[in-house]
Amino acid sequence: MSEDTAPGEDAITRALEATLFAAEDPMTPEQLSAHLGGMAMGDVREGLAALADHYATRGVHLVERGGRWHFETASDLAHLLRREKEQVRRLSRAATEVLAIIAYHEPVSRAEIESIRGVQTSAGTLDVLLEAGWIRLAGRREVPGRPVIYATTPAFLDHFGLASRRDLPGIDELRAAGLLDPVDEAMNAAMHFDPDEPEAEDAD
Amino acid sequence: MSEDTAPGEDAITRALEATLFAAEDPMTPEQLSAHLGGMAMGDVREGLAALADHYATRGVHLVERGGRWHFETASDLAHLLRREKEQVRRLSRAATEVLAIIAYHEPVSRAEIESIRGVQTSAGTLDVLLEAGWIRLAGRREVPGRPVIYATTPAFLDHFGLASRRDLPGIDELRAAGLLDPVDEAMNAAMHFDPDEPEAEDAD
Amino acid sequence: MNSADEPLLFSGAAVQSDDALYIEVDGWEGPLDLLLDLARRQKVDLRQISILALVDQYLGYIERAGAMRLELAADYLVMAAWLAYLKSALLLPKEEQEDPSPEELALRLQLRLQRLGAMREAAARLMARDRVGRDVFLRGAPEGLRTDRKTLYRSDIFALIQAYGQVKARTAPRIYHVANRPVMTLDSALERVSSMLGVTLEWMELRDFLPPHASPELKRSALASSFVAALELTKRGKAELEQEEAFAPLRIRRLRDGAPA
Repeated sequence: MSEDTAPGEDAITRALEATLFAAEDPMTPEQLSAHLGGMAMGDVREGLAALADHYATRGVHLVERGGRWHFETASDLAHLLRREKEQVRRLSRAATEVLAIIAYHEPVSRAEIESIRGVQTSAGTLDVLLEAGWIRLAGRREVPGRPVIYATTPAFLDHFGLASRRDLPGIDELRAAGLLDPVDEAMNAAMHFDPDEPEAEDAD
Repeated sequence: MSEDTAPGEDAITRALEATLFAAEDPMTPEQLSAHLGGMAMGDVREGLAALADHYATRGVHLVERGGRWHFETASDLAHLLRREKEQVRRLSRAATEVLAIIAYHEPVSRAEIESIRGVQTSAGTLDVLLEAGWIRLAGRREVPGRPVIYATTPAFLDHFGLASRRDLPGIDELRAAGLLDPVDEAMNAAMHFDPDEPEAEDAD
Repeated sequence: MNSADEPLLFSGAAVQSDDALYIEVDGWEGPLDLLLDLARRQKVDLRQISILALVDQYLGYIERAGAMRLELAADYLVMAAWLAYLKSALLLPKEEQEDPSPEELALRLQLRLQRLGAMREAAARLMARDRVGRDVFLRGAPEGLRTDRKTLYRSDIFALIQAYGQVKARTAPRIYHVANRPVMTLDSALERVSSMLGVTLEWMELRDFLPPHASPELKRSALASSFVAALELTKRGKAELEQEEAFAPLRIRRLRDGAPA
């Protein structure tokens, strides 16, 4: 950022900076605007961009996660801060896998999770993720039995430092490789002789 | 702050910045040094001075209080931490009635208000009027039970554009304005036995 | 096989906790998990994996576990049986194959392994990200934002005096006017009909008994009262009534004292 627009002298960025520093939770531009007495959304966005730019090289960064903004320490300083601050819950392998499946496939039912993992999912596993605030019930799938479906939350994006689900590691490659499609769909695509879809191989 | 020692590029200030940001309590330079793997005290002090300098014009300041350092909202922006949001609401019908009775009859007790209104008055209604600043407690009536009596305030006169309570229209003026007509007069007019309307039965 | 000397709880169906989910034999989570691990040991892309080699490894593993008298979970055994079937089908000549073909079954297994493998990798990458509270930290002691809501009430003088007017109107003593309606009582009708009947012995129409210059309202009342009076006189044996048909004029005449007609 150029020195002639130093945000330190700018009332808008100062207000945004103070508000986000003081906030206990990440804030959307809309929340910021409302808190700052209806600051114009354009000003909020510009101010956020200027601030994020200013902090990019500092020990504290301003980041956007799922549309909400917050300050956090620079990740390259983790080693300095981690010492007394191991606050992260350790997830079981099952919970880790279930979380990944939900994140990459959402919304997804328990049966769909189980069909990928090949084992039953204990209720406790989903509970742990629900309790952590990383997944939520996202309604029901309109199929027989109307199973509950799960999706991730903004807190999930926050925790894993994702601006959005599009930032999930490797999600584009997985999608391109068809690895996020159900097995049945992949079978149809792979077995070129599917009688119902004579054009299937052209679709590849 | 001189540009050639930009703290953003300085490992020491970045570490101090992140540590103080994440700290739950203000920290002494000694604590910072210990936390940062025995960073030289001179470096800590210099770094703190540089940081304080950098933040001096921003929305957040790095300040020392009793030998301990912490970030806090710039004092000129303290109002952002606790915002007052004003919400304008129209006075409810019940509250308007009670206010009118107080204005016309002050000072009056709650029992008197109720006997004039013909319905019970909830404590909440009087609270609303007290909160609005339009009525006040005007002592107690020297009768058994010594009930609290209410009267209007100057703010009441202000809000309603009255120079004094004498400006309130009298009963005769209200009657002339049709404001004392029974609400259900229209119903009577529609009734068939009205002696002034002998033709009414033809309407059957 | 770290805990061969203690009985292992292998129940594919009984899944109470994450621990129970773990298959204790080297910590696999179910037969698919074991298969994935074996496949990974082939050190080739899961898309190139030899299902036949994989099946052999799995069956070999289950056999070894059996030899060590390890109790195997039912789902491991079910998978073993299914894989044994798949293997034999894959080895059979093509023309004897049933539907679905073993190739199809093998492909399905391969696709499942790919998906599980992909998710396991994704999970690992996810967990390796800079995580809040582990790699990056939020402000330790944020001041917190507070919004105090304050209600400002609004009203106006018209609303005020209108409300007062309505209170007064609602609670003011009310005077009700009861209209003095012109009626002919039954008593006066009886008297009137009796006296008029006394004049003649001829049939008379009931309508002729009505007061000639009465208002329409009084006429209706008089008609009703006179009708009831006529019935009453008939009942007392002082008169008789006659009507030729429904809604025809009702006629009445006096009975000679006590004598039936």
